[in-house]
Amino acid sequence: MSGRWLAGKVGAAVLTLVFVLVFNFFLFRAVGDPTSQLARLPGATDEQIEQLREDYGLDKPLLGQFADYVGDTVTLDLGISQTTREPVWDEIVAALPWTLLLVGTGTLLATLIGAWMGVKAATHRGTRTDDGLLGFSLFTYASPEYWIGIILILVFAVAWPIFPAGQQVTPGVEFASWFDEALDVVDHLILPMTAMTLMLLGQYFLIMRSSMVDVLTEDFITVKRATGLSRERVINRHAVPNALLPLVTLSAIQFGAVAGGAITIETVFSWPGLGELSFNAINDKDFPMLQGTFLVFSFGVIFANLLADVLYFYLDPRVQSR
Amino acid sequence: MSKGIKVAVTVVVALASFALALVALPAAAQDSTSAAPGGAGNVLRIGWAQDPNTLNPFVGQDEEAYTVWALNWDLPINFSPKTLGPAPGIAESWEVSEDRKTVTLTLDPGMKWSDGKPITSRDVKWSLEQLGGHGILFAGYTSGITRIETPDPETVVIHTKRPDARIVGGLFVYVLPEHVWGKVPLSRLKGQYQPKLPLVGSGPYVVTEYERRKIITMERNPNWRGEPGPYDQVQFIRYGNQDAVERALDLGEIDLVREVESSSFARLGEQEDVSTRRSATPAYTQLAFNLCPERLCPDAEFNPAVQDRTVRQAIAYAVDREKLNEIATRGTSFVANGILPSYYKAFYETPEQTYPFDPDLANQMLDEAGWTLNDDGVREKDGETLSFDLYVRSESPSTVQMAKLIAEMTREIGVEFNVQVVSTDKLYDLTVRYQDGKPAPAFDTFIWGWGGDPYDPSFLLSILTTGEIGGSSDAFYSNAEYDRLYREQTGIFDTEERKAVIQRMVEITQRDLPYLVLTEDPQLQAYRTDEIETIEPICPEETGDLFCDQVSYDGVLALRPVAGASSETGGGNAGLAGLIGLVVGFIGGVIVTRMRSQGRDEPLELSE
Amino acid sequence: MSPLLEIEGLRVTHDGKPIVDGVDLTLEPGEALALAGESGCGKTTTALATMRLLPPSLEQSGVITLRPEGVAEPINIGRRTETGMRLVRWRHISLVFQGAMNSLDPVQRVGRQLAEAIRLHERASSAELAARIAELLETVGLTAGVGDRYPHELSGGQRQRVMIALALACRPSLVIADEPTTALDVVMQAQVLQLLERLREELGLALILISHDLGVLAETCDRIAVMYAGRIVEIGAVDGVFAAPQHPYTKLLLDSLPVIGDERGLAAAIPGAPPHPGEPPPGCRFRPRCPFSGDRCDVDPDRREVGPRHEAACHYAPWERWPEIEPAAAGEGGAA
Amino acid sequence: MSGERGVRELLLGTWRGRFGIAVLALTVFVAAFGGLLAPYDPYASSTDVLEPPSWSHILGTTENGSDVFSQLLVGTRVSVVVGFAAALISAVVGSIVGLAGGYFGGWTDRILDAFENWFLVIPTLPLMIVLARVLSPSLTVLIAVIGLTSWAGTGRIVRAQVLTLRERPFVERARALGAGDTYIIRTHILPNTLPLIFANTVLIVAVAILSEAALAFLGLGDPTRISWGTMLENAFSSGAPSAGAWWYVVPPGLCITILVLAVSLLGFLFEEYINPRLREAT
Repeated sequence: MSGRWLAGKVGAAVLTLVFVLVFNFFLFRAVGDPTSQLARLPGATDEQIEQLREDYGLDKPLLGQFADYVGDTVTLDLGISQTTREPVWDEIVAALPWTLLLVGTGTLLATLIGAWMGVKAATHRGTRTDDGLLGFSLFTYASPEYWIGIILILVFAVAWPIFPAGQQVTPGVEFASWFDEALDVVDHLILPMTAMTLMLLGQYFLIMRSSMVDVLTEDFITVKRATGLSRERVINRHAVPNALLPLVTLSAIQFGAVAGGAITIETVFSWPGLGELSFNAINDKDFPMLQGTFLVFSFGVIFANLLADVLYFYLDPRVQSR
Repeated sequence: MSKGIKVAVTVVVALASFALALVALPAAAQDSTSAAPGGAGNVLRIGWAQDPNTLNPFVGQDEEAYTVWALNWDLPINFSPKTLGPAPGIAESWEVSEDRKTVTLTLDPGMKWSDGKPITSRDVKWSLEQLGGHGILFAGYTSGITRIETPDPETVVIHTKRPDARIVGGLFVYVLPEHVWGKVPLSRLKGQYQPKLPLVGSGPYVVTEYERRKIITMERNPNWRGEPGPYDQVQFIRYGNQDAVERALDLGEIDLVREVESSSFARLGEQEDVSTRRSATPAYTQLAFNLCPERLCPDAEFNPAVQDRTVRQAIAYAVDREKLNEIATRGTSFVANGILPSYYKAFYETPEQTYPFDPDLANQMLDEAGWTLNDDGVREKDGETLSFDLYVRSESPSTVQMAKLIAEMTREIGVEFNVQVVSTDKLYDLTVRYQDGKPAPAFDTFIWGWGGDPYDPSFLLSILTTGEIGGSSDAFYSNAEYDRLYREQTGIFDTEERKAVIQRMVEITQRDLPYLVLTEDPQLQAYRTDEIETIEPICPEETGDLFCDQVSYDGVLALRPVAGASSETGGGNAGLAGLIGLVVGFIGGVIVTRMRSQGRDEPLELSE
Repeated sequence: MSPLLEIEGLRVTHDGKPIVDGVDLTLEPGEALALAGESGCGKTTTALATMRLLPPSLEQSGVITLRPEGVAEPINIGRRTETGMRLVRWRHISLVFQGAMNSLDPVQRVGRQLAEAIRLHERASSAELAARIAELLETVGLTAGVGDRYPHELSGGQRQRVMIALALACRPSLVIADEPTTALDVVMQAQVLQLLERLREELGLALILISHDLGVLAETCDRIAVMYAGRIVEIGAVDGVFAAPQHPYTKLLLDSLPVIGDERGLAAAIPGAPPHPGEPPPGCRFRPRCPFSGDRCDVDPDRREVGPRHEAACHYAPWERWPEIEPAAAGEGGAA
Repeated sequence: MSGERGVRELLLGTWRGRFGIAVLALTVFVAAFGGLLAPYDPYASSTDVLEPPSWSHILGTTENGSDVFSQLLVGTRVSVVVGFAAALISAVVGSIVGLAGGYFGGWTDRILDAFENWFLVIPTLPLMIVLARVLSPSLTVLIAVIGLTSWAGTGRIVRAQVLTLRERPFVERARALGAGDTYIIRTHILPNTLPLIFANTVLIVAVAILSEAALAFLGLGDPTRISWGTMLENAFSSGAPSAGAWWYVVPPGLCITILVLAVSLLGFLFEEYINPRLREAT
């Protein structure tokens, strides 16, 4: 039974991916015909345009083009960037670790802090602690993450310059050891990571809080207390694990927002990841690159969703027997 | 656990976290200083917002790439920033034949590439033919060349169709080492070829490290023929956005910013340890009129009154260019007089007709031409009204501002401009519109700009030739005399003689006004005075008011580091250290309070 | 012999408004006391107050004394610290909660939850612990393998048996069972009740059984206390009370007995809704719904002895004979 | 539900409702008349560049010497127009898809559901970026792009609601009496789904406002109009943060935050109103 549940999830993810491929193909085929870019250059001759069409395989019938496209994509050939002339995939591979670092640490921190705050607020419901945490997270929930990023720069890199506000390492520095370099990366990571964390924090907090409030009204909490467990232990051992379950599923919805945040936050902090790659592609109208980053973002989000499902599967015994 | 043990553990944890915080703080702070740039004081750090997308000159198109190439490679004949004339480059000397159709270059036999291989005539021939023939940015310069001969390794003979002054005055094609580039098939050179590092070169510095979107490091070329450069390394550090670049300069992370926003130019100038420099460039911003003649553009869409010369001249008198410069660009630009920027000192002279601000004269001219004011205060004649669309690009706030100011100014003479703010793409589409294979521009007027070649004005002058209609021309101006003079000047090798011809061209355009050139664009630089002693006025020698960093390495070679300046990175890891301390302290604190509160916890909220 | 549990003047208030308004109770060791009444009359609150498990928004006052066997000093529950209370809970008093569905942590295996409770109060090696758990599960009629299951893998009856096993884990002297059978079907109900009765006899437990279902209580308990609007209105031996109820409320509840376990049926039997204990009507709290009320009911009656070990809070008690009433008209008469 | 009175109580009886209504009313007013209230031409530049707040410029000036306050007032319109128009599109598309899927079931439902799923999973901002870049930005494009990428949530909720409504006795009765699909949808399904659509749409407004700002910040806003997002873009790209020009950076972001907060709070309130179970949880 459980195997089928998992297979269903994987199947759905694959189907979504196929959708992405089809969409990507038609969108960029319909509007982003690379020859339309070249044709606007006054110097281009018909011959050159024809050559270009051939290079891009645009002279083939649509179905053939699609087959080519799928084949290329599956073999990780995402085309050549129009600006850097490097294979799009190579650029993405170089940028991906940085995005994963930013998104990973940001999400992790947001989950931990958000969950912790949610627990605090739920166990202090109606008090000033609760109001304060609620107000704070509603504010971060409503404010644009790149704005928070700029404010962070304004405060911690300009008014009180204690953190670098751009790049991932101090440029042009030869480090004595990998540890120094790691420390330097951490130094650069802090502000963008904080922005990412603050962006996600509100939602995680709200989810955790209401989930925790729900769990605390459950009978088993009373029973656990009645067995003589301390308040903290009931919260930590029984209430939190149960309240975390909805957090796992609901946070999957957040992955799309994470991808969006990666783009804006990386732009603000010139963080050399996928987001900045997309931002440059927007400005340079580098369609192969835009297409590639979109594909990778979509894949990442779909994969993360699947991961959340699997995680939920392992966390909640109730699902396993379904 | 007994109470005694708990207390003991609490104390130990608290002490340990406190100690850790103390250790982490200075340790982290120290790490940053020990990790400061290698060879302090001997690195020139230049910051920019964007870096070149590629170092391959066959496909590269960025302005930034030129800056790197110019340090890495010589031209066949260089440009002397000091005298603004030709100077020895790859060629030690050159000779122009009697009929001026053949130029013979003589190379220094001892010259070597940075990898030790000799620089020969084969390199020059290959570069002119391949890079000059196929490089996106370089093809234009070699169009006049018919044949290149290399009788021996030290001699290159260049034959041209017609006399072409650009061979000596502006052959802007880098000479690449054929033994490296010649091995790569052309299709790859024009495709995704990325040159190997170090980038074998002939200039004072060669690229040894290129991390895209991060840093370009150039080191001294051991085989450089001149005085060794003042710096061991030149680094170009990319910051992703202008804001970060300027902040890096503030913090002393970099020594020099090549290009500063006009909005922050004044502010940076007031900064401690920062100095700014404003220099002229071969670029201008113009108000362009649609002059496309009926026979060339039967389907063009515009208000025909725009093709009335008197109207254009009146507009020119009514526009206060000083004021435009003062307000729209906050005085950072230069007021322009005609289509030849004053940057080209060798050829420039203030034209006779400069259209000084004189709205009364403008009104009088229009009155005399029979344009009468209607009820709306706009002049009209024979059913035509002096009401024009004025397109500006939203990406350029300063030109948007100029457009509005112009509209205000010309209201005084009964000429109406409807300012249309559009995207660059949109304006491009309006100007290069085609119908049935013929140009069909759909605009009355617009404001945009052009940038010329650093030491030869031919490109800027070519824009208004009839031949460029369907090419670069966006005013669609056509004047036989102008075209003839343009061809003539390209064949004149003598500067004074050529200057006279160019002057006549300028006067023609000042009379016909296809463009009313508004301002000449500046290059705004900022540098740290505690790192760089001075930026010597070498371009040209006496005044140093030109920007030629892109064309020549002399700009960098003329810089002098401040003695004993350390390239200390501002900020350091102080914040990180503090944060570590804070986190450790916090965790310690939580543990302590938690242990203490074990005894008295409150009942959990439970519902019935 | 002194009573095992003694509750004197228990009051629970929320924002100053009482929810439980002066409850007095005693319970002998090994005795089974039934606590009956409609929903919201304060039964569960009383039970939770006994273990000091009320949410912080509720304040409790009054004296609760517990005298478990083998403990020299009586335990004054009201004056214990929270830590002290944790030692009392489950060791001496345990709880079988209503709603068998949600009384166990859904993400932990049953065995682990049992072990947690035992470990909290006793030192036990893993082997001992496993043996104890197996024994406990067998005691309540389950196989030892149930310990490896998650709650959702068990049926409702099994889960309630696990809860009972959990309640017995530390061999307490008092078990409070709050509506232990509500969520179960009739067959299961009977089994669980039989189990409780058997265990009580075998282990000598005292039991407080809370239910609105008088039928359930009659089978299992020795004594019964009937609560109405935050107070005990009648208390006495089950036989006595069932044979001759001395409070109109009890009388009406008993009259509605045939509708077993059906809350709607019960409510329909006594027209009108019970008042909120915080805002009682003037005089006798039951007066608005009482078909037998008279002039004396303007004054709130005290609980007093109306028979041997039988107390009731009604001015007109002891009732020799209950007047005939038309059940349908009862509500109108009372409300008027 | 006690109709009108309940709604009024809901909106004016809680601080959240009062805050939301007040902010929304003020914003709509400024969106309508902001141009008239602005003390300066928001596009007019001057030589007073990045001046801190003063009596003549209460929120200082931009990198072009324009008045920040005036830009803020005029920029309100784009945020409001895009927010509401895009949410409307999203509501219409989401409702149609949800209604069709839920009501007709079968293959219609399966296909629409797959489509919906796809839109739910796909990262929205990257999708918007791709669409906006390909279509080259303008106000209409922004509205369309945001509206057409954010309807999936509405679709999902409407579908679930319609699925339960379809089985209700009054619908079955109507069908038994021979009522047509359009009739049933119009008289039974839609009226019972509308409150849900409405509450959800209010929340989408918040999403749309944030999306417009993000796209504008990335340079994909309507280039001819000032919005809060383009203000932030201009501030950022002109180096205002480095210049310490907080008066240029803080206000647009704060405006976005407050408006989004207000709209979200109203959305939450409506949700609670429709689904009272939520009232307990939060």
